[in-house]
Amino acid sequence: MIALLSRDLALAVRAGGGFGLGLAFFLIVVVLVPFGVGPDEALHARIASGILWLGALLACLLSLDRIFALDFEDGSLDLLATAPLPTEALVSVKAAAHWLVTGLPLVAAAPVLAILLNLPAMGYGALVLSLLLGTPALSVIGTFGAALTVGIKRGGLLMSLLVLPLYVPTLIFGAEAARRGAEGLDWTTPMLMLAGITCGVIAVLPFASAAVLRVNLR
Amino acid sequence: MIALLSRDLALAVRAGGGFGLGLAFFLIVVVLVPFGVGPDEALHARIASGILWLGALLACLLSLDRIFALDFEDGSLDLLATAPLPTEALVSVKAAAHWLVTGLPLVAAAPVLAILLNLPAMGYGALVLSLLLGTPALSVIGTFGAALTVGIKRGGLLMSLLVLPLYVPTLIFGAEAARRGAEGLDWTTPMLMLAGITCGVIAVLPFASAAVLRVNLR
Amino acid sequence: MASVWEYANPKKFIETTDRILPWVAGLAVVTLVGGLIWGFFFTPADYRQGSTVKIIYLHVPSALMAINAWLMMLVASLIWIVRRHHVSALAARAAAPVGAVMTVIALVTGAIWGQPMWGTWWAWDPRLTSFLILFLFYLGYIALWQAIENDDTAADLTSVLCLVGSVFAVLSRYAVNFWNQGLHQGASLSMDKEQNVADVFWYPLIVCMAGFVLLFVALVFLRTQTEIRARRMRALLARERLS
Amino acid sequence: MPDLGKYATEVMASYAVSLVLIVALVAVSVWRARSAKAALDAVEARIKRNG
Amino acid sequence: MELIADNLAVARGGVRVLEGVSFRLAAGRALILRGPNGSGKTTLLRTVAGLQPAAAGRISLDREAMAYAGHADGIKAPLSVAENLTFWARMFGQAGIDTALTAFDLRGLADRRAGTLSAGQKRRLGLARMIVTGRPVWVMDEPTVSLDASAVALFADAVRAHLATGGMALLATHIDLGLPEAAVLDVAPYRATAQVGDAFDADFDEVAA
Amino acid sequence: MELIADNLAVARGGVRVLEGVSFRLAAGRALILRGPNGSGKTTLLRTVAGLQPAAAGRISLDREAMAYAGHADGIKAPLSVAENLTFWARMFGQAGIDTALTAFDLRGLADRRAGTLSAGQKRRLGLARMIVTGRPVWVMDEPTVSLDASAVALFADAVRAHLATGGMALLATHIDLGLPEAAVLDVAPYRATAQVGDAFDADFDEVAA
Ligand code: HEM
Ligand SMILES: Nc1ncnc2c1ncn2[C@@H]1O[C@H](COP(=O)(O)OP(=O)(O)OP(=O)(O)O)[C@@H](O)[C@H]1O
Ligand SMILES: Nc1ncnc2c1ncn2[C@@H]1O[C@H](COP(=O)(O)OP(=O)(O)OP(=O)(O)O)[C@@H](O)[C@H]1O
Ligand SMILES: [Mg+2]
Ligand SMILES: [Mg+2]
Repeated sequence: MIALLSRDLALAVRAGGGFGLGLAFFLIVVVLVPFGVGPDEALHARIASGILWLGALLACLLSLDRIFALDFEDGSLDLLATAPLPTEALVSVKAAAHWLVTGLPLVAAAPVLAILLNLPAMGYGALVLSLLLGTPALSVIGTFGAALTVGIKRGGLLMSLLVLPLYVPTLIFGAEAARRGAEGLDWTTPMLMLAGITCGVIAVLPFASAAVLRVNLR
Repeated sequence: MIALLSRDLALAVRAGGGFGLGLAFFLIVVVLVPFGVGPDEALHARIASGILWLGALLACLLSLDRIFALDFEDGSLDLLATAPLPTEALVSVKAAAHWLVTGLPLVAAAPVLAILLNLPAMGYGALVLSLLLGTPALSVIGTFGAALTVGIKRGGLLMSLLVLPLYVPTLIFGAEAARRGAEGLDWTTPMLMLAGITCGVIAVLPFASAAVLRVNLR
Repeated sequence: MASVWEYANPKKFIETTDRILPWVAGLAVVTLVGGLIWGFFFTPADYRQGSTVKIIYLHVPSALMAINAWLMMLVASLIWIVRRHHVSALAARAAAPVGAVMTVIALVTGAIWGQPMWGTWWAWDPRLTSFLILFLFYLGYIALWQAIENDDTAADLTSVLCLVGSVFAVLSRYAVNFWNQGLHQGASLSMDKEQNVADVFWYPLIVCMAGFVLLFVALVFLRTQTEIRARRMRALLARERLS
Repeated sequence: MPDLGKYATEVMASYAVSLVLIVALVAVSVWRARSAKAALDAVEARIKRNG
Repeated sequence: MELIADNLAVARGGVRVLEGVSFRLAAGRALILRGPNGSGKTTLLRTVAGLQPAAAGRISLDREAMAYAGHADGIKAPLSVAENLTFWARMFGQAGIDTALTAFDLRGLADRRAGTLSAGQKRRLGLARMIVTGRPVWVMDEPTVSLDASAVALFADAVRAHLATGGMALLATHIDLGLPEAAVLDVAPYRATAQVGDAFDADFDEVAA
Repeated sequence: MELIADNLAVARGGVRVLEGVSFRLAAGRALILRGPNGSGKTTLLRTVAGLQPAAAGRISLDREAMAYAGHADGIKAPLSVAENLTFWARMFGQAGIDTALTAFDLRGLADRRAGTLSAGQKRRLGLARMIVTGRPVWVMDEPTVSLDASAVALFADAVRAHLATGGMALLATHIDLGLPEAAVLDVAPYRATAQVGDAFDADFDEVAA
């Protein structure tokens, strides 16, 4: 398992696909929003936390198809399936690698990008905490979507379609917690719900992902 | 050229990747925005035109890597490069196919999705017109980005990074025209600029794309 | 009486449904047309909502069927996962587009209704929002069926998606409720119906709902037959190619 | 024809859209059912003929 | 240990391609599958390797015993040759990659990015992976494609060394592998004819019968 | 018409692999390239086909005369066999695909989705593409990989038919192609030794000298 994790991390760094680009996409979404909605700063401050969450979610989503597709195309996935490693472990490692490569850097970058959108100062804590709690769920749910579409050439967009409704609860609670933080309200309830979703998803979804992956590799 | 265009359209329809999914992504971005920024409808109305433009842009962007990558991976692109067809024609056909499969459906869907974001009634005309004028530019610029990154495995995110800054002028004028329309202001100037960009880009960029593609195929 | 599982045999299923389909379809047409005519022509306008109340005869039954279709798909998916009866997987596949169309009808009629009532086509009310999410689930489910060639693989994948999707749909409903408290009517189908909807509206509504249910059943029978035949044909053609 | 008052457009539009969708769904289903049956019968007949 | 395939039927794309295939492979022996294009060799190998379920029949060893090498080599272009091999060795819980490097003459290429190898060099890397799996049954689909004569000889030596330690090898090929001692099974006679396509069709035919 | 390579040097990944390669190929003749793995055959063929520039030397015909078939066949899985071929025929302005289908015995597979073909069937489709290009020079890299004996014979016949109409063929292979009449060129002796890598390096050395 450690071998797999370290290989995936090495590949992400080596192929120039990992951190850098997920982050860059996040940055660019955040930068483009003002061009879209116009230069009103009060407006930016109001939508800042929501846009940051949305940007993080999209950046995650876009990197999902790397989780299995590359390994599928070059035959590694067939070989991994015959390796002495339960499929549940395989999908969990893949999700963990995805989070380390995409989710974690996003969490780290969010406060910096928040400046660009004039997020009120008191909102930073809730924003970072909600992203830290929420992005693992995004990676795990995304791994499920990636496992569903692994055999399909360029399944990327189909996967987005399948994954996005699954992201809704996480997004709602995460963005709600961040927004309440930015408005100086109490954010305990949504944050707890978010944590609950993340725990539940981590505990249960890998079994579904593994089942689906086994079907796809049959 | 017609052979190539009709093959690309057939593949888009056949592989289930074409219309449907670009649209679906657009839909989903629009749907998620309210979850991010909260359920305040007056706020939605203010950011609606900007978000719609941004959503269309992202949906375009995500489908860009299909333009060349599939043909590159299975070797078709090498073979196409030796076919009796100038590279300029090749990239133009590819851009046209991309627009037909992605841009046009987005234009058609935008008014429906505008309902979800409570776009003011008077804004519809400007929105649709600006998208109709702007999306061809997105496809042509995107084809340039795709040509730049064609040799790179999973260049998708790198390509986004390269293309997004190129999209900025189109986005600014397009979103500005749509926003002025929604606010009942005069939108002739940004719309003319947008039309100018599109014409210029269609006239000139295919040469750059072709040059870049030739280098990448060397 | 034979076990119900016997009808899981595709041929048997086609034979049986061929016999009952005309009856179900006929009944569906009669109740649906009857209910709608009753509702449209022979009920008064509401004192508050004016004639828009007539929209209820389309809106509520379609909303009801949108949810029930998904539930039916969930049950069929579970049967496929547990007992691997092909007909149930194909029935789930056949039901999805019907459910999606029902969702669209509920959304569109609701949107049209919203214009006079709330002054807006769309509001991010929890019930409306969760319907939109349900629609997305339908889209994803249908797209996944279409994207996969091998029928058994597709059945396996879509049924897991249906399961996971159901859990997340419920979760979304709670999340959305938490996120926004809405404008929409509460449930009017509760026991104390007098409180919500007067009898004049209530009886034709029941007939319409029965009509929608029957229409759904008829369509699912018909479409399941189609799926079975299409699959059978794929198998035959493939076999023929080999020999 | 009942008097629909000032909401005539809304009510008529709802009925029109819904009926169009339902009729389209039914039509597509029936048409697909017919063609699938015809195609399958043709193939089965051909296979029987060819042994 | 012995690999026994008993009355195996294999299917691809929902269609049976081979039926009634039976063979025994004792420890230390190799079996070469032959048959014209499209006869079902790849499908059979994938089934034996446990990558897809058999349509009928059974296989005596489960997939934990098999190492499979198909047309795709599972090589990661950004990693070096040594890194590629080390990864697989660790996944299969084996220690070193030295034997594998030596067996396929990859020492000189160990630090090269795998993406820059020529077709034959890539193939050698793919084959070297079999050694680091430490699995007893090697299941290989056209292993010597793109190999030159000396590399084919290296391959034959590697297979012999594997057999000598009690391993087994099941190979599909159209060309000569330099393994005259291996038994040969022609799959052409096992071409599927029976009318049962899959479980769904079986359900169908049941009532019709 | 004649294909002349004059003192050709070819490079891959910025490193020269072959140097001083010269050959002539008259109309109606075939030339087979041989050489151990990694000797540079693929690089040479891609250069001749005009897919990459030569590091030095020249080629008498330009790439409008060449049809190239490499390891990847450019087959679109969602399209049928006939659709794949028709597309290429139209791209190259040729009329029918009948000859090509017949030459590689693909008639029976014409309506099959190309994605469901076996390795050898795919390869046959890839080779059939050469016929519909209508180009005089066929440049082919290991064309008979995965082909069974009868398909190799079909291939040899197709090449002979092409030569008979005044075409030329340049082939790289490790195995027998069934074309005894073809000339053979071993590339091993042309292995690059000179230290000049590219224009940049040359500039450098100039000043240093
Ligand atoms: C796009 C907008 C709308 C959507 C998606 C929508 C959706 C729904 C749903 C899901 C139900 C629940 C059916 C059930 O639980 O049995 C429902 C019922 C109902 N809706 Fe809407 N609705 C929309 C707009 C409206 C509007 C504007 C009105 C009128 C003011 C309205 C009036 C009703 C009524 C009276 C019911 C029956 C209540 C019940 O039986 O539970 N809806 N709608
Ligand atoms: N979806 C499908 N429908 C029908 N037939 C299929 C499908 N997929 C594969 N086949 C056929 O199954 C057969 C078995 O293919 P397989 O790849 O096992 O052959 P093979 O013996 O490995 O051939 P080769 O020597 O060319 O590699 C082929 O004839 C192929 O055309
Ligand atoms: N980036 C690179 N740096 C150094 N050497 C490289 C690079 N890319 C390729 N090479 C080497 O160039 C040589 C030529 O490769 P080429 O693919 O032309 O060989 P080939 O004769 O076709 O071999 P095969 O018979 O194995 O297909 C190989 O030795 C390869 O390792
Ligand atoms: Mg094979
Ligand atoms: Mg080569």
